[in-house]
Amino acid sequence: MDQKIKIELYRTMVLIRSFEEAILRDYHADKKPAWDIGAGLIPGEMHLSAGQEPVAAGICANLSPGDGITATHRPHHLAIAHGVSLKALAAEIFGRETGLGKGRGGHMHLFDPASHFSCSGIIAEGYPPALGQAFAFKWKKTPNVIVAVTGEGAANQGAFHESLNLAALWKLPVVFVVEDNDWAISVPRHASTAIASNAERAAAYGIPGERIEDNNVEAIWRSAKTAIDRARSGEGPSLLEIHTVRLWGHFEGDAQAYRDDLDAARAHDPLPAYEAQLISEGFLDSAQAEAIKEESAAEVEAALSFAKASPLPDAADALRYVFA
Amino acid sequence: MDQKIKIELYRTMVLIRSFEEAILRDYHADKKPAWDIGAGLIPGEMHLSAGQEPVAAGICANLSPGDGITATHRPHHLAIAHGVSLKALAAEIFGRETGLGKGRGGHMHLFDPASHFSCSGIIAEGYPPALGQAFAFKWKKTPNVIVAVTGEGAANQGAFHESLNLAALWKLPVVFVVEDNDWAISVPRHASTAIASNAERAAAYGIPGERIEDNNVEAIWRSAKTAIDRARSGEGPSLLEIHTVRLWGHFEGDAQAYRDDLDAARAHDPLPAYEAQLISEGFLDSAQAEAIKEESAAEVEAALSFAKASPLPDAADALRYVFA
Amino acid sequence: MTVTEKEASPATRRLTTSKAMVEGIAQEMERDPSVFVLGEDVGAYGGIFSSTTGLLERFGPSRVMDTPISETAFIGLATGAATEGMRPIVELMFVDFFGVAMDQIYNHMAKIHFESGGNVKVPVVLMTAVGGGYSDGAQHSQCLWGTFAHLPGMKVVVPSNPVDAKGLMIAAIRDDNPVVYMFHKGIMGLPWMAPNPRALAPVPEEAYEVPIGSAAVVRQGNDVTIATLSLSVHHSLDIAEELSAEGIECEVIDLRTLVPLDRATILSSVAKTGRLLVVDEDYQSFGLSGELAAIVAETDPRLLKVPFMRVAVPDVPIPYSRPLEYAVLPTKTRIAAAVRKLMG
Amino acid sequence: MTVTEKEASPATRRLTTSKAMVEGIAQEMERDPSVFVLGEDVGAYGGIFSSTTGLLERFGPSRVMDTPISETAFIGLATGAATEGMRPIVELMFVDFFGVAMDQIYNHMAKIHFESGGNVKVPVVLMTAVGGGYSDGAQHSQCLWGTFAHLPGMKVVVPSNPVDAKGLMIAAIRDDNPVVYMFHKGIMGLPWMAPNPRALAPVPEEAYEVPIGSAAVVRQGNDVTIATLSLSVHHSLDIAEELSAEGIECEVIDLRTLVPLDRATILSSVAKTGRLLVVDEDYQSFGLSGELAAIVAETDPRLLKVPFMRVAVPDVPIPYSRPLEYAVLPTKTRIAAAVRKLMG
Ligand SMILES: Cc1ncc(C[n+]2csc(CCOP(=O)(O)OP(=O)(O)O)c2C)c(N)n1
Ligand SMILES: Cc1ncc(C[n+]2csc(CCOP(=O)(O)OP(=O)(O)O)c2C)c(N)n1
Ligand SMILES: [Mg+2]
Ligand SMILES: [Mg+2]
Repeated sequence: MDQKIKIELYRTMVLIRSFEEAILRDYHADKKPAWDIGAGLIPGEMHLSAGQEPVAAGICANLSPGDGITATHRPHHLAIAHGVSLKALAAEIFGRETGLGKGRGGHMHLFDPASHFSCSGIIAEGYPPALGQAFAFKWKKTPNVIVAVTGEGAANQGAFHESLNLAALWKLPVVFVVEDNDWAISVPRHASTAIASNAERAAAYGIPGERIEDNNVEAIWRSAKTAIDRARSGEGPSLLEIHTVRLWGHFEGDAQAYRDDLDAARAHDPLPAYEAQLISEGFLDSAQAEAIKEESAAEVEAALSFAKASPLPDAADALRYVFA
Repeated sequence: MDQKIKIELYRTMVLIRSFEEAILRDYHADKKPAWDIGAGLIPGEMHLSAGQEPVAAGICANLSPGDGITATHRPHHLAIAHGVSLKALAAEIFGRETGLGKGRGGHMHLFDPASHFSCSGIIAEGYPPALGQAFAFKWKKTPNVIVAVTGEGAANQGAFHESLNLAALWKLPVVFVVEDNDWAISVPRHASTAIASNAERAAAYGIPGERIEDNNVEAIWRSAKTAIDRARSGEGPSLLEIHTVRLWGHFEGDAQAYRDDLDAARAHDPLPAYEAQLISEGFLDSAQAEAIKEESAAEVEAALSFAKASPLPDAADALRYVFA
Repeated sequence: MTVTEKEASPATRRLTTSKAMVEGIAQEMERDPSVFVLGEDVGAYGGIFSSTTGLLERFGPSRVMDTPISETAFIGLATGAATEGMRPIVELMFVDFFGVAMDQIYNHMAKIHFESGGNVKVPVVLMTAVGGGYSDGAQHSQCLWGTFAHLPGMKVVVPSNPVDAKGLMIAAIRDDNPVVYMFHKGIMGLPWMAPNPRALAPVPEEAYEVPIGSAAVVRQGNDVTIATLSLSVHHSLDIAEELSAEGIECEVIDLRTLVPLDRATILSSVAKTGRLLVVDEDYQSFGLSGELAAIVAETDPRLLKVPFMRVAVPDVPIPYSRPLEYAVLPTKTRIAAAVRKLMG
Repeated sequence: MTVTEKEASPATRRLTTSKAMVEGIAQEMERDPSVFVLGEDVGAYGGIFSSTTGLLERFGPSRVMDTPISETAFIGLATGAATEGMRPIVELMFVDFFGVAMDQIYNHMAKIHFESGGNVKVPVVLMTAVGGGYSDGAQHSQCLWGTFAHLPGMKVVVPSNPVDAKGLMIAAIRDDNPVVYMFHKGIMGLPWMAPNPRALAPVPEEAYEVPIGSAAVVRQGNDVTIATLSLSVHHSLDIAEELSAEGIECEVIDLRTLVPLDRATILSSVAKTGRLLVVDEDYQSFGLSGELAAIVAETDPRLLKVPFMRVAVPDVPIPYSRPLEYAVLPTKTRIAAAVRKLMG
């Protein structure tokens, strides 16, 4: 893998982490002393993706203009890696009129038609619309693909099964990705899924399936490339399960009392690990790493400043956009 | 396999066919000259199971008192093989107060709590309640099992997937059976399912899966025995796909213009085939076969006479049974 | 079902409701290559209730697609294709099956436009068969339009005759919003169901729209307003004719669209008659009949000279057995009795 | 969520709504070994909205089960277990998710008793969190009780306070029918949500039932009837107090149960006040508010001295951004304005 790609992967991961840390900070900043989920500049549920950056970076580095991605309730890392405007993303999270959905959607409902990005807060239910985007690409005869992402908890939902079957049957240009972060809120994977690897479920649809261990961004990049190339060339869908890590709570405010793997998880933070790898491989030095972090932080702060300076929607417009 | 079982399998198949032929006759009898689905002594959709007798006979011969079975919109063969009262079944089909559901349910909604028999007209949605019956058996510590049946078309529905996963995870005493009759109404299996055998889907749940070819009642009996014994002994669910044949239309009134396999299907009628086998094996002679057919016909006609002689529900009771 | 259907005579151009619907779809498919049809048995079979007959032959399998029995996947597929500029028509075979795919319908198809702040359009037509009266039991006989109309983001249209069926279909396809198109099996003019004389009527050849959101006063009268839709329009008209002989003149409103609802037509009729009967084949409570009562009551309860009445399914699952089913359906007998009661 | 919750003081026995609910469940689990609980995160987590806190510790994993995210499978499992004599309590984490499992709910859980001609009983409690007001967006903020109440075969209860929460839970568990138990997140008394003073109240220690089907007049008044439920009861009571100072006396009815609905209590209040306001956090059209209008209009429209009013979500998905969300929720401001308008 050439240096350019490696640095790009690293840069994307850093940018995501910067963003999530900034949101984390601002989310909690004004909820004290009595922590109230509905209060503050950013209200509502907040599902952050720290630890899962390698998935987003590794996949999206293989996407071309016109390709799309469909995410879940935990969508920021994928949106950022896919190139969704940081400003419009932040503004949506802050509920502003300048946001991706003019503040109507919120952090689980991000739609960027320009980059064919979307997400859904309902488990596994992002998959079916992704089939339709793939169908439209096929009909338009553009060589584009859709990557549809869910968590490992979602792999037990009916929509998962129906979507894989239909995509395989119609050879739609989709890559199905399962982010296995070991947990579905408080339920560990072994208490929800009858088998150890969802990659084995690919056989149920006659499509390739692969499980990628260790949250390794380069391995993810390589496998995603194979699957995306395959979809792009008309050979149909693949299923990738990526073992990743949820560093923080399911959502903010989650005390994670149920969790016994927190120390282990923190020891597997992919960011310092990849940084160390690139440094030891000689592709990066600490100064460059610092510079990338600073650039990312600056970009993120600019986006958040933009968001905070943007107007809130006008209550008088509350009934708009129900119908086109 | 000993003679007693063979004759019993044959007898069950004959009884089912007698019943379905009698219903076929009465269903169409008074819909002429202008055929009207809602008219006649038996109105509504009518899904008959001719050709699929081996499935019902082979499975149910392995069930013990207290075991249950859950069927689909095409339920008669399973109800009969499971020992549901022919009179109460017929009376329900004729919409009578003496029917299994006092005429409220109809032929797609048959409930016989005594034999733990139930069915549902919604594709694949009979599976989830079957899990609950199995769960209750486990809780009561009775060594009973539930057999849950759907068609091959149903194997692409979300409920199929969720049910197999949950049953496997909780090791519930269920046997999942897919009756593959090649068709889901007009849609052939290859246009609906991404793989050739649903038995392969068992791997997605870490449970045994087997496909039984040729509509062979003895092969079905053997495989069902293995799966039912396994469930009974606490080892959890299995998945059986049984290749069978739909001799008649999806429902009555279906002209089957879409169908190119009708001659082939008719040539695979399992009834004469099994009769010929038993005769050639020396377990049966034509006179015995005739006697069994006559007994079955008599039993069926008695049931239908009972049904027709039974009162229709009183319109004044239309609001009953919404709540217990 | 495929019990043979007669060809419409081109001279008189009388079409059944199903043929009128199909003609509307075909004309839009001709005009706009982004229109396509998918669902269970919509191809070779032509739709269980003949809503797609002939389309496969004419447009081929790339535009008329049989699906697996995977409503969540294929209705979701329609939504996704619509967000990318296509105009899918997706069939849910019976409305009774909505429960296996409702999340895709009301949390996605219906909400994406809003959640995107208007940036994404979702022009899907979700067509579905409704209604009972032929002993199909509790899972295959429901209307459920109240359920769809209650949830924001979908238009809901319910034609009662061939002309509206074609015009509302074309309007639905051209609409940039999700439109739930609910057709009653009993008005399709199917040769294998109890015939309905008004299910065969002259239908204009050219493409035309019946505007979504406008009700039709299908019979004028000064005594009682009957607000109704779908098959019940025909029962109501029959009773109106019958009661006219007794000197009772009913005004019959065919609502045609539930979302958006044509409040003005309802209110001006009630202002004239002072008596309102809602005839609704959906369940009675928490549905259409209540909404119409609310519209009057929030405008002016004094418009009603006598108490409001409704003839609907009295909150009981649809029974299989004929005497029970006909006891709960909004039959002519029940409608006539209600009108007489309204007249005191 | 698990932001630390304070233990209830045993001396005063004031419980939050969530603790009262859990106490009800626990007492029934003690009494009846066939009662069990299943759902997502009901075990170690104790329910996302603390509806099951402590039950796992007390009753163990064979009676308190975390499930996969497979609502169709596990709600169906509850139905099947109930048909075999068990009494499951199954949680749908947010009512907004009903669409992934609605077929199991309304075509199976709700209809099997009827279809079996009364031979099979289905005593399931389906408990689910409802409501918005904390910016959780269009897929996590709905009430949707109108949707459930419209479909026959399920009882629907909606407690607004700790005492009713416990009593209705016990009544629901003991009921031989499916009961949908809808609790508003904003009345649970969660330490991580905007506090509601009435979400903490003295609750009897012993097991007791609040009868399903009876509304409560929670404030007497002669001027305006406010019929409402759930969190809106509190807003309505607050406004009633406020307007009392202006000489306007509101009668506030906490409906508590939607199916069966306590028509008598509503009607006798309206007969007294002549003015009806429905405050409903569900969508406005084709739902609860319409049904209440219908009940009055079909009894006697002249009971209403002035037009009926409703403060509900105006048929728009729940917006994320706070100013928009609070513009569509039934806020105190909107309630007060409506009462004043009713008073002319
Ligand atoms: C159909 C549905 N059921 C339940 C939920 C509530 N819920 C939100 S996130 C979540 C866990 C998801 O786990 P997983 O798919 O592994 O994704 P992760 O949160 O780990 O990224 C659940 C149960 C939901 N949003 N939708
Ligand atoms: C959820 C749902 N979708 C569609 C239908 C309509 N339908 C009834 S039977 C059937 C075909 C079923 O095929 P299969 O599962 O193979 O069973 P078979 O009829 O062959 O016995 C369909 C699509 C339904 N009843 N439920
Ligand atoms: Mg996870
Ligand atoms: Mg089949």
